[in-house]
Order: sequence, then structure tokens, then C-alpha cells
Amino acid sequence: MLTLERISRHFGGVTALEQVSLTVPSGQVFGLIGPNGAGKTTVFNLITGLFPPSSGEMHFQGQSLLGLPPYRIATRGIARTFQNIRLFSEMSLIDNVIVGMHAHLDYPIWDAVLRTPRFRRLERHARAEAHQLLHRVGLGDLSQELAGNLSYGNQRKLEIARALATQPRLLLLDEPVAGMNATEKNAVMALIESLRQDHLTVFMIEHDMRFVMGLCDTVAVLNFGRIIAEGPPSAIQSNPAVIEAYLGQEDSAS
Amino acid sequence: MLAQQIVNAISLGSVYALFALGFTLVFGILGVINLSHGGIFMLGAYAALLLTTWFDLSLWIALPAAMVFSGLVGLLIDVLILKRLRQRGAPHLMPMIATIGAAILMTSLAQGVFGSEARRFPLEWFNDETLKLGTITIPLLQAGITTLALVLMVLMMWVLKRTRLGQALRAIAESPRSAALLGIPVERLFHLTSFIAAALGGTAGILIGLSFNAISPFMGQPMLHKGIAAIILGGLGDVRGAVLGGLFLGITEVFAVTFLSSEYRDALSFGLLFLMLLWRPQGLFGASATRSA
Amino acid sequence: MDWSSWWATYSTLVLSIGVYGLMALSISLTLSCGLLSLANAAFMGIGAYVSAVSTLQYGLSFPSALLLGILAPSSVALLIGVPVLRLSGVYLAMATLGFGEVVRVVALNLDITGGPLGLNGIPLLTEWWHVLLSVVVVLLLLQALRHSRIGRAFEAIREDETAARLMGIATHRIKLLAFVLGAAIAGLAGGLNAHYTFTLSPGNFGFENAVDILTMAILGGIQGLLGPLLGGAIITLLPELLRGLQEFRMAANGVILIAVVLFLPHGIWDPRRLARWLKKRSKHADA
Amino acid sequence: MSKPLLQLEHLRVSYGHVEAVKGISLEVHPGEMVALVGANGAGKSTTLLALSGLIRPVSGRVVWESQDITRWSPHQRVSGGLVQVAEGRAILKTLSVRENLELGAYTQPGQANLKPIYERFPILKQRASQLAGNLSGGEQQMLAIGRALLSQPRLLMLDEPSMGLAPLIVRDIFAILREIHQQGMTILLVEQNVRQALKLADRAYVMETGSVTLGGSAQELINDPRIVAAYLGG
Amino acid sequence: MRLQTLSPIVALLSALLIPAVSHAGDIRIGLTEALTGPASQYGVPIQNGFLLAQDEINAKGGVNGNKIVLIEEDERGKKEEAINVYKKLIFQDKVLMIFGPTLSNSMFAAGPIANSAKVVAFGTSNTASGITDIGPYIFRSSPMEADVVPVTLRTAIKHLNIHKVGIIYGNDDAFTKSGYDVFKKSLEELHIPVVDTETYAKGDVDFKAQLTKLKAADPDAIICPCLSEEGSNILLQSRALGIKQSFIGGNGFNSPKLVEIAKAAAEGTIVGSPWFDGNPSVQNQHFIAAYRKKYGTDPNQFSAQGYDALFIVAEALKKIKLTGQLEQDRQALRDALPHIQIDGATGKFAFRPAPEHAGKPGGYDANQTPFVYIVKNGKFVLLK
Repeated sequence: MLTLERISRHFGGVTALEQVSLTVPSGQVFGLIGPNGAGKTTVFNLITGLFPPSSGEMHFQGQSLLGLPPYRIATRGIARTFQNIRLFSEMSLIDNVIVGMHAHLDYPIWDAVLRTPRFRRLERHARAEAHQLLHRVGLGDLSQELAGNLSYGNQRKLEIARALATQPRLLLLDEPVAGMNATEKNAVMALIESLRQDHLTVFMIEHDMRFVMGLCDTVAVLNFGRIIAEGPPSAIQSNPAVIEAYLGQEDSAS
Repeated sequence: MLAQQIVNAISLGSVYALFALGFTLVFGILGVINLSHGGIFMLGAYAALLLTTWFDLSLWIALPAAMVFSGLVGLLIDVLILKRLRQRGAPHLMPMIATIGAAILMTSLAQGVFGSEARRFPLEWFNDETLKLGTITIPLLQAGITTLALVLMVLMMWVLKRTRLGQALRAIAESPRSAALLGIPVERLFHLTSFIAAALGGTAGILIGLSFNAISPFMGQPMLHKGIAAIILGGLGDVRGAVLGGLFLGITEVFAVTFLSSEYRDALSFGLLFLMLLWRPQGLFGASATRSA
Repeated sequence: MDWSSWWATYSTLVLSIGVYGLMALSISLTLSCGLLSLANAAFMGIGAYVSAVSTLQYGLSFPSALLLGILAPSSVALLIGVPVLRLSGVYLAMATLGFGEVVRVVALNLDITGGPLGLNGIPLLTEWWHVLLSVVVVLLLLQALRHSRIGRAFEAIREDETAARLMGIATHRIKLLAFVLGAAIAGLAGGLNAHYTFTLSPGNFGFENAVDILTMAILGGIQGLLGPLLGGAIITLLPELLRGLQEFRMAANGVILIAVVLFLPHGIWDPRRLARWLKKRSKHADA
Repeated sequence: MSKPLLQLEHLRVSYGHVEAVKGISLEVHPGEMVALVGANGAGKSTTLLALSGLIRPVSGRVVWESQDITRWSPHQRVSGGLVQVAEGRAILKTLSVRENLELGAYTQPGQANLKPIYERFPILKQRASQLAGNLSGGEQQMLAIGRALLSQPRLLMLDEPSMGLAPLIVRDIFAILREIHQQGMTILLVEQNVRQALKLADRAYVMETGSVTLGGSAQELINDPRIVAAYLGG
Repeated sequence: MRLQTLSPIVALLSALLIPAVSHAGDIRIGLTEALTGPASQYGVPIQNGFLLAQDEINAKGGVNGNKIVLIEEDERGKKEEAINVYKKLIFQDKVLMIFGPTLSNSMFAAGPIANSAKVVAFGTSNTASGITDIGPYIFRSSPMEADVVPVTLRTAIKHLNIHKVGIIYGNDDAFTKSGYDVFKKSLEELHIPVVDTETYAKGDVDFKAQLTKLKAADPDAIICPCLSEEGSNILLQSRALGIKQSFIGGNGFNSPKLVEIAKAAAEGTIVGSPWFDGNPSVQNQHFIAAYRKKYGTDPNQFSAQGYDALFIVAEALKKIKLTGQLEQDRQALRDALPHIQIDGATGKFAFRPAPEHAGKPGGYDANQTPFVYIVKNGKFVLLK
């Protein structure tokens, strides 16, 4: 579904990514792990068009993503959440979700001005759908609350709901359970599992190994801007290069 | 005539540069477009006028006193307004809007107290002698302003480049947070910057008051517009850019008068500002914005 | 005092409240996208001049003059909006300030605008119901937009432009829409203003007015549509109410601006604070 | 047992409505190296920022040498010897390497003596007049540590010094930290590279969603199965 | 509780709505000038002139035993405020007539209000052409530049042997721009070529670029329809640049301030005006002395015109009998005014009907003989 071919990205003199090639197969939950600062979020920023790669190719469903502005990439069916949550904190939960539907809620401006039946129908529909999404992530009771008033865990859930509202075919999740407690983590895990049932492709960055191992079909490991391993979770877990990258190398002295 | 016009351009430009110096400093260090800088410029001129004509102080005491006074006005604005906004983490346009309020307040108070008539220092206090170089004439006072602008610029650049204080200020300009982690008293230096910038603005006002019959409550507004043009041409927040931008603006204006027509002078300089922002928002001389505005 | 003499005395003030309410709405439109544009006074000027020239020199009917007064500044906004809206924050504010100055200088040097003498003897065509209708129509329009995908996009852009782009919002188009629509409303306000003040001159639309308009929006608050109207009314009435302060009365505007920024960052009309306050009160009442 | 150099008592920190640190307590004794480990989002960096005075806690106390410094400004704390190498290194990219170092000594009277730092990090001497933004990641980390040392710290706090660095360089950095520690420096280390951190440290605290969930000697923790579980799953 | 917090607003609103109390028999006249804002540098001296005249008239028992009460309002030099203030004075304060506003642009805005309400609007500082086209209730005591300039120019040419001139003026101000227009037209009629025209903007202080260009064009004299504020800077900078030529000024140049500030640089400057401080007439010397005594500064032409204007109206009031019927009295004043002649601080004064404009009757312009003055030894003296 999504392929990256030899993607590199430099910031000034610093190389953030070097020759990264990845393939995210359709329908899978694909995990990207690696220590802090390895360049994982940079991968997401490149895919969503926030800045261009220095070199390399990216394809989504066979079409190149290079040169497309972020909103076009979003309308092609790629949605994401953010490591450092970026909600519209002064807006209500339901409005946050409906903003996600912007591209699909496609009535012309005069429909809105004249409040045509079509406008009403589409808005009503959007609202109902947004409620459903909120229920799905477990925030159904809070729809009129301001996003900024939510707890950390609930903000992450809302971000997922908002991303789902764009009707993505590929969902990029950047550390979806960071800062959550065990109960919340389980809820998100169940949610992602249900998304997989709906044939949505998920590409996530996560540190929580239990979470990654429990969900992902394939895991790739990024360290220092390079992919150092890729494979099923069980193989990754016992890969010495991964353990070294994560827990620090077994010192030769010990 | 051309030689004389070049002299005119430099002398006009150095007035702009002197004004822009403090203006750009505040933006560079505090990240605030301080639209009350024109008001401070005006109050500085009035302070000097008041001290000399009402309190009969000698010019050599009154001028430094007026500079300190303008600095204090700037400090007051920082402590009463900008500091609160910083602490609240207000969106960056808020301080700018608040300084508009401060400017209105200053103009109104000055008008209420001093009336709206333009004044100047008594002419006999300084000779209106001119230097003559062939066909070129340079009024001495103007030459003094130009020299002072350049000296202050070099001084500011030296302070910023070579001193411990300057290093600390540049550190704050790049990242107040990193600077604080190094033990730099960021708040105190914000205050100091506001003081210095306002003292520079006041100095510009005093010098304008010395050279022209122009001390009025409204003298700040046109100068503010020129100052904005100068620092945008030179690159926002850049000390060298402010001076070069000021000179560049002076040259543009004088050459617009010389080779085009004086009617188009202002359209040209503001059009230039407009185009410059579209083409190179970092200005002619600025490398790139260090802290995003 | 009876109604007719009250109206004779204060009709212009009332019309001004409406017109400056429109101006405050116009600037709040771009502010609601997180953009500080100081070009709205200039757009008002363009609208005023175009419509006044239409009636005064070409004898056009008032509605068609107003229409031209709306179209002209919106076309200009469309033209400059594409490059200018790439800028943000203070850079945008400065660029639009520069644009406003260029418009003023051009008006000073053209023949058709009458230069610094301006246009005089503009027919008195604006009736109270023109202004009322305009305010109502603009309010309905903006209200409709607020509760549509467009309005939500405005708000999303103001809060986090990057996130908005990643939600599939073509942010540059939405910002351009706000800018152009703001210019159209300003043009309408300009056209109405020209036809009840008999005269226009370039000084009417300079930096000072840009600041006044901004003050109205910030004072009133841009969280709801009533805020700008309220701010417009207060700033328009203030010089009348503060006549007693004489030469210091403009100081009040300065103090208000500072106080609002410091103590009421959302302006006077802040529906959320109001809601919180009401909630608190009802809780008290329950207890 | 010696009197603690630094004590955190029931510290709470919120960002808006979100509580990032939920009343944690910990202490660091003179000469110790204490590691603070935990997953992303656990609140480690927030804790350090509160210790440096860049974030005001909602409640709780910071006690430094038996003195309550909760309301001290950041620069007072640096002057007092509480120095942090922040996450992402906080290098001043537009200043030269030498200027960065000189600013490290900002709170110290007199001319900064850069010589010992140059001896410890010869690469910094070579690059002294270059802009710090042009250094590689590892060099920037050395600069950040060297700069912090010039502040004459009595407690050096480091936030993820290994972040984004190649394994070889991480090893160098940790070797330097060990050396500094062995020379008597008290260190509070926030690290994601758990095994390395625990190997280096005397004691450690584990943070999870804003609270300290485990604490004890590094020796015990390193063999604690719960640590492995938290990082690589069961 | 809540009422109390509202009470200042209530007080303000009632102050706005309830007309000021006055004694029966007072003659209430509106005075609208720009008292704040940049235009106040003209508005304040004008108001001073009026208040001085009010004192003098009332000290002598007023007009036919009735005191003149000037109701002062600030119009800030803004068109909307000028209109608001006019309406307030006409419909709420029910004044007999209104003086002001300060700027021509404001008169263009407010004048039509008075004209359609059949109330006299009397400008003392509006020199722009077209002001009296507004209608038959519009009067002004400021002589139009069109009356003054040709006389000034002819006299100057005779004395200075002028064959070509240069011009510098402020092109963003209605006052200086109309002055320029008239100079330009007169120069064309006199067949004097203009070798260079330069402009500046309000707030400029440095004119050297324009002056250098003017110097290079080498005119025989430089025409400067400027206000004294910029004018004195222009004179000083010209001399510094070595420009020796005489300056010929318009209305705005006619201020003692010019000489006071520019000193020697003002020597040889020529202005035309019905008023100058050196005019030895009794009325003028009395006015100057009284003004100095009351305000501690020198008057200028604007103050003199304001001062005279109230005497003109007082003279008209003497000729009519006030009935207390407002509309009737307003009309009576309007009908009496055109025939008034006085000999005031600005010399002999009379009105002259403005020509019909597009078939509509106009108002009344000042009909005064301008004199031409030259600065000699730091003083304005009559140029014979």
C-alpha cells in the first residue's frame, strides 16, 4: 500500500534518515520502533508532506506522493496523529472530529450560506458520524467538552477519532499510547484491533513493546536513521541488534 | 547635485537607522514588534526639551537625563505590559497590539500636557554651521547625527559580538529557554534590552528635536512607519540590518526624489517594503530569522 | 427629548456604529483564521472611493455603486492575497500595513480620487435600513459560515495550521477566502460610509483607522459574532462618552487596548467565559 | 547516610488541564549518580524542567541542601550549582563553540577557563570558532556537557544524552559521564537507554505515567524482570 | 448592586442626552474645532481667538444685553466626528449657528448638515475651493487663496524680478494642496514657468533632497504653499544648503512662529494675507496684546480670523431682533450676515456671495483686500 524507496533526509549537515526503504502492506498493522531521536517521526513527516525528502521515492497505492501538499496527501487517504498531541484545544470534541471530515464534507460555500437541504443533510450526517467515531474511541459522553480539557490519554484517543474522520486508508499513529496507563492502553489496543478488522492499514510508531508485539504484523526497527531490522515481532524481539539499540549494548567488558 | 544628494541620503538614512536600532533590538531579543517605539522617540524629545527650557538644565546634563528617562519609559512598558504577556505565554501578536495601546496613550498624554504645536530647541544653542566641501554642504548637526548613528551601531554590534552581555543577549535571541538553563537571568536582560532600546529611541527623538522644528506629540507615527520599513528592508531583529536598512531607505527616498518625482517617494518606499516581505522576508541583510516570529 | 430630534442628532452616530461594526466583523474574519491583517482600512477606502466615484461621477444607482464598492476591494484582495498570505504573524501585519500605506499614497496622487482634497459633495444616499440590512445580511452570512465546514476550518487553522493541513484542509485557499471576504465586507462598509458623510479623503483610511478597527475586534472579542459588533459600538461611542476628558480622551482608547490585552484576552464578549460564569451561578443557586 | 543534596517532595506539574507529573518524590545524595528512567511521556523531562525552574509546579517542594528553592528563578538555581543539559542539547546554534562554552561560565565570576574543557574534549578546541549549529550530534552533546561543566555544577542533570546518537558515540558519551562521576560529580541522569543508564548509576527511579513506580539500587533494578518487560515486552 | 456599577455609564449617557443648562437671554453659538489630534495645532489657536472675543464682547455687556455663550466641541479633525458634533449642536443644543470645523475636509462633511437644517455654518480656516458651493448657509471668513495668491505673486514679481520659479508643497494635505493649485493657476496666467515642483508628506522633517533638486533647477524664487511648521524647517534647510532665493508663501506661512523659529533664514520671505502681526491698526495691536496677555503666546492668522469672526457675528446679531423662535432667529441671522462689514484685527472685512454652482446658490466667501508682506530684520513688513 505504502512504499518508501531509499528515502534520505538531511537537516543542515545532520542526516536524519539515510536510505530508508519500507513497504507497508495493505491491511496490516505495521510497527516502527527505535530509540528516541532515531528519526521515526521524520518518516511520518515525510509521508504526510510536511517537508520533502532529500532523495528517494514514496508511493501510496501506486501513485507517487512527492511534491503533493499535505492536504492532498490527506485527501488521498493518509491520516495521522502526533507524538506531541496537536488537537484544536479550544474546539469541542465533536467539532475536532468534524474538522477531520472537511475534505469529504464537500458542499460549496453557497450551500452553507443558503442553508440548503443538501447542506443540512450533509451536516446532520457528519454530526452523526462524528458521534459514532467518538463512541468508538470511548469519548461518546464528552462530545461537547473542549478538547483542551481532556486528560492526556483521552486527548490521544480524540486524535485517533479525528484522524479516522478523514476516512483514511492508511492511518499513521505516532506513539498512540505514550503517557497512558494500562487500562487506557488496553482500550487503544482493542480499538486498533477493531480497525484492523475493518481492513484499515495502520502504520504506528510506538515504544511500548508489549503493545507493539501484541498488535503488529510486521515491525521495522530504525536506529540512527537507518533500518536495522524488519520482520515479525517475535523475530524482532530476539534480534540482538534491536536489544542493543533499545536497552543499550551488552558491554564487551561485562 | 548628485554628490549633494548622496550626502542628503546618508544623513536622512542615518536618522532612520538610529531610530531603527532600538526598534530592531527589541524584536531581536524579545521577539516583539514594539509599536510604542515611536511614542518613546517622541517622549525622549519632550523630556530633553522640558529639562532644558523649563528646568534650565544645561544641554549636557539634560541630554543624558532624557536618554535615561526614555529608557525608563521602555522599562516601564516591559515591566507593566510585556512581562505579563510573556509569563502568560500570550500569542505573539498580543504584545504588538498592547504596544499600539501604549503608543496611543503616550501620544494622547503628550498632547494633553504639551499641546499639539510643534516645537524645537532654541536655535541659538548650537551653531547652524555647515561644512563645505566644494559644492557640497553638510550641516554640522547632521554630520553629528550620522556619526552618532554609526558610532552607536558599531558600539551595539561590538557589545553584541564581543562582550559577555552580548553573548547572553544573542543566546536569549536564539532561545530564551536554553539561555535560562545556562543561568542567564533572562527576565533581567529582557528589562535591560527594553531599557537600552528605548534609550536609543529617545536619543533619536532628541537629535531630531535638536536639528528640526519637529517636536510634537505626533512626531512618532511617521517615524515609526519609516522605522518599520527600515528594519524590514534590513532584516527584522538584526542590528547591522537596521542600520543598513535605514541607510538604504534614506537612499531610496532621496533617489526617488532625485530621479523620479517626490510624489512617488512614499509609494516607492512602502511598495519596496511590501515587495521585500514577499521576496525575502528575512530582509536584504538578514541571514535568516533565528527565532520564528 | 422626542424621537425625531433624537434621531436627527444621533443618526450619524448610529450609522457609524453599524458601519464600524461591519469593519470589526471584517477584521475578525481574518483574525478568526489567526491572521492579523492591517489592510482592512485600506479595503474600506477602496470600497468607499469606488462607490463614491460611481455615484458622483458616473451617476450609477446606489445599489450598483455598492456592488462595485464590494467587488473592487475583493478583487484587489484576491490579487495580493495569494503572495501575501504566505506570510504569517508580524510579517503579515507589516506587509498589510505597507499595502495600506501604498493605497493611501496612490489615493493622494490620483486625479479621480481628488488627491488630498478628496471627493466632496457625495450624495446622501445611505439610509438607516441600508446599514441595518447590511449588518443583518453580513451577520447571517458569517453565522452560516461559522457553522459550516468553512468556519470550522477557520478555527482549526487558527489553533494549529499544520494539524489543519494534515486534516485535508487546503489552508491557503481557506485563508484567501477569509481575506477576500473580509475585503468585501470592508468595501461594503466603505461604500455605506461614503454616502452619509458627504466627503472622502485619503486620511480617512490610514494607519490610525486600521488600528481603531483592530481595537474594536480585540475589545469585543472574536469568539462570537456579537463581540466585534459590540467592540465597534463601544469604540465609536467612546469619544462621545468621554468628551468630558477633553484633550486626554484619546488616552482612554490606549488604556482600553492595553487593559483588554492584559486582562480580557478573549475580549468582552466571550461566550465561553459567560457559559462558565452562568454555570457557576446556577450551581450557587442550587446550593 | 549523608544529607540529601536534592529532594523532590510530592511534585505536581500540569500543562493546562493535563497533569504530567503526579506528585513524585525523590532524592539525590552528594556524590551519587541517580538514573531516572521510563517510557516516553512518563514525565521525566517535565520533572527535570521543574527542577531547573523552567516550569512552575502546581504543588510540591524542591529542596536543595535543606533549602526550599521551589520559587527560585532558573538562573538562581544555576548559580547555586543545579545545572541541566537539556533534552535535544539546547545548543545555541548561531553562536560559536567558544561562545557557547563561555556562556556556560556565565554565572561564574571572571574570565572563563576553557582549558580543562578543551583537554577533556579536544574536538571542541579544534572547532572553537565554528558555529555550534555546524557540529555533528555527538560533538554537540560534548559541547553541551562541557558547557554545563563550566557552570561549576554541584548536581549535573542530563536529559537523554544518548538521544539520536550512533552507538559508538553513545559509548563515548557514557564513558565521559562515568569519568566525571568518578571524579566526584553528583549526577541525575534521565535516560531511555535503560541498561546503560542502570549500569552507570548507583540508584534509579522508574517513572510511569507521571508517577515513580519503582526505585532502588541500580544493581537490583538491572536484573528486575519488570524492567525488561517494560521495554521489550514479556 | 448591579445598578451601582452601571451608574457611571448612566451618568455619561445622560450627559450625552441632556443639553447643558443655560440662562435665558444667552445667545448660544456652537464652536467646533479640532482640539485633539494632529489638526489641533490649528484648532486650538482658533478656539483661543474665539474665546478672547467672547470675553471681550460679554465684558461690554454682550449683544443687546444678551451674553454670547460659545458651546465648544472637539471634532478631532475627523469627518464623522464633525458631523456628529454639528448634529448635536443643531438638534440638541439648539444653537443659533456654528463656527468651524477646522479642516476643509471636515467642513465638506459637516457643512451639508447645517445647510439642510438651515443653520449658518461659519468656517474661519477653510480655504479649499468648493466649500461655499455646499449651499447658501455656508460662510467663511478665511479669504480664498484664489483671492490672495495673484496679488502676492504680482507684487513679488514686481519687487524681485522673477522670471521662473520652483515650488515645494505638501501633497497629502488639503490646505497646502489647494494653495498649490491656486499658485499653479496664477503662475500660468502670469506666464511664469515652473522649473521644478517638489512635494513632501505630513510629518517629514528632512527636506534636503527636494531642496537640493530645487537648487539645481535654479529658480528666481521658491513658492512654498506650506504650513509654518514645515515651512520653518524648509527655510532653515534651504539656507544651510546655500539657497539664497526668496520664498513666497501661502496662507499657512503667515505666522509669527515662522520668523521666531527660522530667524535669519526667513529673511526675504513674502506672504500675502489680510492679517499680519506688524499691522499697526488699533484693532490688530489691541488683539495681539490681549491675546498675549490671556494665553502667553503670540497669536497667528488662525487666531485672528477666529477672533474677528465672532465680532462679525456679533455685529449681525445687533442688527436683528431675536424672537426666541429658533428657526426664525437662525434665518434672520443668515439673512443679516452677508451685509456685515467690520474693521477687525484682519483689517476691513466684508462678505461676497459665492458664484452659483450647477444652478444652486452658494454661500459667502470673504471679501478682503490682501496685503503683501516681506520679512525684513526678523519682522513682517508691508511690501509696497
